[in-house]
Amino acid sequence: MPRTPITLVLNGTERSLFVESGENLLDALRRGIGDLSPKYGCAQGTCGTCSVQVDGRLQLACITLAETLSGRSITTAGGLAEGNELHPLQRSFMENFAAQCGYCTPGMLMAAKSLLDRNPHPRRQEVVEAISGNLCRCTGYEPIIDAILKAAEVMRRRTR
Amino acid sequence: MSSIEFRKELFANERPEGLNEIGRPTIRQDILGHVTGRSPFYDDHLFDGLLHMRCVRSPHHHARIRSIDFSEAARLDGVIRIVEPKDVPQNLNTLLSLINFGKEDEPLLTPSKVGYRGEPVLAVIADSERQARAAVDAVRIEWEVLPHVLDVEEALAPDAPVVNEVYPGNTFEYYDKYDHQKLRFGDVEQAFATADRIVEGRYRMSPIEQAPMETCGAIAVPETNDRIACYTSTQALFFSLGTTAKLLDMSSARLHFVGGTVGGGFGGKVDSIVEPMSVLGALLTGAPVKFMWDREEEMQVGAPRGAELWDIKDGLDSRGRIVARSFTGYFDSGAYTRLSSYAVVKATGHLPGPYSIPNVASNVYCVFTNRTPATAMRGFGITGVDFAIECQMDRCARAAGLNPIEFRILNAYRDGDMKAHRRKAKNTALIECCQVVADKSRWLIGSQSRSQSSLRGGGGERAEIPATAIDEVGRIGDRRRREVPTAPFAAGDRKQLPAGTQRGEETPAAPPQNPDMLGHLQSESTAAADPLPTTQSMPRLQPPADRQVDRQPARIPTRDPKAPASGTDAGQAPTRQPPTRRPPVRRTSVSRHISGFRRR
Amino acid sequence: MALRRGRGFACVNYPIGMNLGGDPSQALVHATPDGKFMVTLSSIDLGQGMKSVTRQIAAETLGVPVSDVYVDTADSDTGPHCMGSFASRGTHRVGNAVIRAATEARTQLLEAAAEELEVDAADLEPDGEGGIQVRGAPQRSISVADAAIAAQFKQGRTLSGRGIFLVPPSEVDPETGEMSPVTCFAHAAMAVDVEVDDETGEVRVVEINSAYEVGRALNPKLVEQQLIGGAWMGLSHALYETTEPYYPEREHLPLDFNSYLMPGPGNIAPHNIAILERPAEDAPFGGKGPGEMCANPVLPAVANAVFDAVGVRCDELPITPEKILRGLRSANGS
Amino acid sequence: MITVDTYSSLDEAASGMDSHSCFMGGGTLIMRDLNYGRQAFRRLVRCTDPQLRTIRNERGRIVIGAAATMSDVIENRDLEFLAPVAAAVGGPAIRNMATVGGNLFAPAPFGDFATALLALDARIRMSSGQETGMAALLSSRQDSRSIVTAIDIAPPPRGRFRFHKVSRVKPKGVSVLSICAVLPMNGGRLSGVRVAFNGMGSTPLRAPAAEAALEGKPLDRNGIGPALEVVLQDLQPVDDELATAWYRRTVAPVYLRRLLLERSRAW
Repeated sequence: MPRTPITLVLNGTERSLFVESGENLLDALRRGIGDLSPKYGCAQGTCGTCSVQVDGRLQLACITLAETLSGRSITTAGGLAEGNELHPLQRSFMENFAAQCGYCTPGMLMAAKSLLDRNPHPRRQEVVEAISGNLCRCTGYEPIIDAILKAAEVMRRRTR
Repeated sequence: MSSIEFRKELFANERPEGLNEIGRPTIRQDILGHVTGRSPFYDDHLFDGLLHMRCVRSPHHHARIRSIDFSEAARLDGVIRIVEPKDVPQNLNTLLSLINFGKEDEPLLTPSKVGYRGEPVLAVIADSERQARAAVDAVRIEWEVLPHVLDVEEALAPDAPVVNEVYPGNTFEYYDKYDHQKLRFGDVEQAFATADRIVEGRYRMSPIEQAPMETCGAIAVPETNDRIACYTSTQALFFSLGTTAKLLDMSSARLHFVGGTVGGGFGGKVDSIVEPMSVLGALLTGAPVKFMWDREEEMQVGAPRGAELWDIKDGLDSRGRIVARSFTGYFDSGAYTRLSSYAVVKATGHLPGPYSIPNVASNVYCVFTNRTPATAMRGFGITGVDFAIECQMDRCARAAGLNPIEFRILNAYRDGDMKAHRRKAKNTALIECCQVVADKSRWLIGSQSRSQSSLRGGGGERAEIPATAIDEVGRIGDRRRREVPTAPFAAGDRKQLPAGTQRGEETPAAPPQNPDMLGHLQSESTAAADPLPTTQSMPRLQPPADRQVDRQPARIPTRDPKAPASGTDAGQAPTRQPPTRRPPVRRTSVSRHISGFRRR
Repeated sequence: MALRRGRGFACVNYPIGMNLGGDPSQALVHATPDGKFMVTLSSIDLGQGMKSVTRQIAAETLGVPVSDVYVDTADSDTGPHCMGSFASRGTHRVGNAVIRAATEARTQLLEAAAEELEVDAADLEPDGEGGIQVRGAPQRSISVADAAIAAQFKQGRTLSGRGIFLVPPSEVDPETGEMSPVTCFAHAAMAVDVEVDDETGEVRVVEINSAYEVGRALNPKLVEQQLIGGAWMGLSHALYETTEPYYPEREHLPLDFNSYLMPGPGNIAPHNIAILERPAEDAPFGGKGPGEMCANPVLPAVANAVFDAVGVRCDELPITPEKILRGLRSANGS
Repeated sequence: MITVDTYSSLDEAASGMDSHSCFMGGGTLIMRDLNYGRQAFRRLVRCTDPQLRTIRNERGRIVIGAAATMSDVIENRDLEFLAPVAAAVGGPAIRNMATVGGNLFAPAPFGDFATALLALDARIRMSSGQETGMAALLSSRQDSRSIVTAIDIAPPPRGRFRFHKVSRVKPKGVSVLSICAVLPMNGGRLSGVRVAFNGMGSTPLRAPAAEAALEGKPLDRNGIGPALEVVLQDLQPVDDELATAWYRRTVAPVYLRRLLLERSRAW
């Protein structure tokens, strides 16, 4: 099995690893590096549980070819908190009961972060659009939408 | 946006307040793990040298295996082991054998004849998932395709293909006697004959996937001390452990199951297939083995909520009271039993819905067809028939010319009513729910409906068990010999059971085994049964000065358990029974895999 | 072309726990050296909140703050048997087992405290904030931590408890179906307002109004989670989901979430919920599990609303635009 | 066994293609096949040439590099008219990955963007230096070994491009069907109409009979009537997981009418 050495930046830290030919980023992150925050949901690109940012843009790790990522910067939900300081989105999901089984939560947080990175003043419809590629089987989405809107508010207050 | 309100004024006197932690919106214990992506789901345990297991599956609905050639697959790069049916020590099981219900009817890996598309016949263990997939593709199987049956009614025809040889009539067999579950209460035929109008409907629900975001899976890892650890997505840890021990014919003491943090289940993670598969893999290879379903397998070979078909016939009197209701129900179990046999009984206990109807009958069938076996899902045994009942109620309301909410309230069950399964209703609240929704949705109902209460008007005549028509139609095997009608009494046979016939009684919970476990707070139930509680605050612990004395129930804050409580049988409240009154339990045929009780 | 409005109603009850009983759950509770409490279960948290609700039940029963209790789920080496997380049995069965285990531990705790305070244990009560005091004389008190330390390091006493809850198994009469299915039932009623496009058969759910009777909302936010999310799933079952779109024919089977349809965040409707609480006598603090029944009234209520809107009875789930359109066509004779 | 060959120039990539190769754009569909072990190729060929991703205005025509993503399209001012189409592809993550070139090869129910390009009469530039039309590309796309390098379109007259996607799941769901129409007007009458459907056959399809029926007609209820009568002639929908052919045939004229009249509010 051909293996390719790659070096990428994961949540701000340079990491080097070997990836198998054809391996997807999800497997590389989880088994190659040990960042377990992106989850396997379908390996089809249809559910969003493996959402990560590549160079600041939302992508699905399960359909991203790992060996193409040398030199790229990856952000996962595992890197959202700074030490013990949770990201406002994480705090908002906690306080607003926006997770039940928690399996979609890391991907959902990355989708939400990708929205707020570009748009600190999202309207509800924009939040709906932003999480539309991320499925949740437990919550009915509404608590998630509310939590993202509340986090945006907190973040706006903080930067003021 | 959505809103939520608490209607605290309703049933307020049954609900003592003054609790510290109960009723608080405390944040979830697991939430920090969820938002940091660090909650330990089964697949979040990493093992060096993890092997991957995948199944070779039938492409046919119904077929016999003529030959299998896996020589090429076995030679492929990274392939460690081909697992065959003969590698499974006890390769026949039925899930509910753990409570001794039903016959062994399903192999873990099928050796000779498959009953559904996707049925596993062989497994491959390889270094990587990709290699396992390649090996699966390289297995050559010669099939003899057999005629199949996919429709529940066609499956009951005398000449239908036999789906599962263990049940040659294509139905589960109840109590070694009937090919269906019966419910008989009163005399529906007589009541239909005198009813003002008859309303009939036929309702169907197609199979539904539980679709948890985390697919089913397990990782089995050889531990020291000759044990196997199994990290699993199961919804039922010991159920899966017991099933694994049984199929692999190994002591449960050698199994260490770890789970408890699961990415959604909705009923689809009870079936206990991934656990024995992965443990078998670990036993055969001595290495950690993962067996998980990809999303396609989760969708199509993971058991769905099965399809249901219901025929309902109602008789109404001139005032809009339902005087008789008859059901014929079919649960499409797919090729094997799994849990559908249980759903049929659960559904039967649920009939005729939350209504007080003096004459009820049903025949419900667990039918085998050549499709993916069905299993539990959220609302198991109830969701489908509730759909049928409530659509039927809408039809009836329109036939009776009544507002649909008023029609429900008119027919609603109340405290003290006798239900069709011959137990009294208690703690009911259907009427209040209807009234509150009428308010919230501004759906006008009349003052008559508005003044009704679950607490009043039940019992009395409505608590009586009527004389009941019964029959012995549908004995096991009859349908293979000739066409037998499926609906209750359609074959004409009838016998009479006298009014008041009741063979058992309410089965309350077993009391605490030790007075120290007897709840100071469970006097909640005192208030629940007592319409006039003497204290509004929560009675507090009255711990014993002398623990020997405390074995007397008198110290427990309660009222006389034999006192009647507003037409209900709440006097049998289990938590207030003295330990000596523990009801006898017949312990026949206890499963050694999990203590269970024979139900056949 | 017209968008036609309609409203439908449905109400249900739901049995709590495994049908016919025979489904025990056990719990173990023990104190750490300084009087925090561990609850050990083999029960599963699927997202329904097993860990959280049993934690609150244990804290309430023990009389200590919830922050001093931790629930450990699902290790078969340490957690005693539980039948599993299904049949709405978690809160009822496991909750009761936890009450019993926590009650036994509490009894030990109060006896240890009584020995330290030189009073009768019967006169003591925990204050819910980490202290134990003499009833009516709160100045005479000891912290749970000190009582626990004294018990375990001075008195030689464990602060632990065992609990099991079992509705014993019962049988069914084959001739009449007589049985004791369960000991308590939850209830719900619902009105759904829809808008149906009579040219395409598309259904939009406009609003849901519901009432759910849950015995007691042990944690109102967890109940809310179940009801909002469960009603979403009911909506999904009503209008979207099936693994076999041409049932009973097995053709065109969905294999992914592109073709296995579920409502997206743009399909959700406002859901106004009223929660009613009529405690069940044998349920933990009266609480009934709302996790399954929350989905059930949605399916028929939507079907009835569609009929109200366009006069088409969709008696086969899911209610697809196609079924509605075919119904409309056959009604029009075209 | 899969190998991945990455080239920095298009020429190299093109010469690297052989009968066992597959060119990978955004990978949103190829990776899925790869994950499920059902790829029909042994080599994946990639090209990192940044030229391939540019969107530029060439003398009034717009040339979209094949590797431009849906997000690139949405963010490009020259392509405002195509933004609603690109925004209807997948969710945000997919749009950051899926490429314009890839969409040309996406089987039904995907291919909404390709449908728009069909309606816009796009010219497809190939690595061989040849140019081809959309219809020709779609009919031979399975065996194409040449690499699509860019898509060349003439922007439609302002406000004369319309798109509607019928999807049950909102806001992100795959198409039951979708319709794109270019509706130029000349003196109050339609002239040079192009209408294309997705989900009404194995590839995106033009509806020439409907186009002809619209030619010279005013864009009103009477004017479009004949087109609605004949639109099904050119469509070959099939049953699939999402809907039957019957349903698609029944609603296609309805949605076409609504698309054509959407701004006149005639419906």
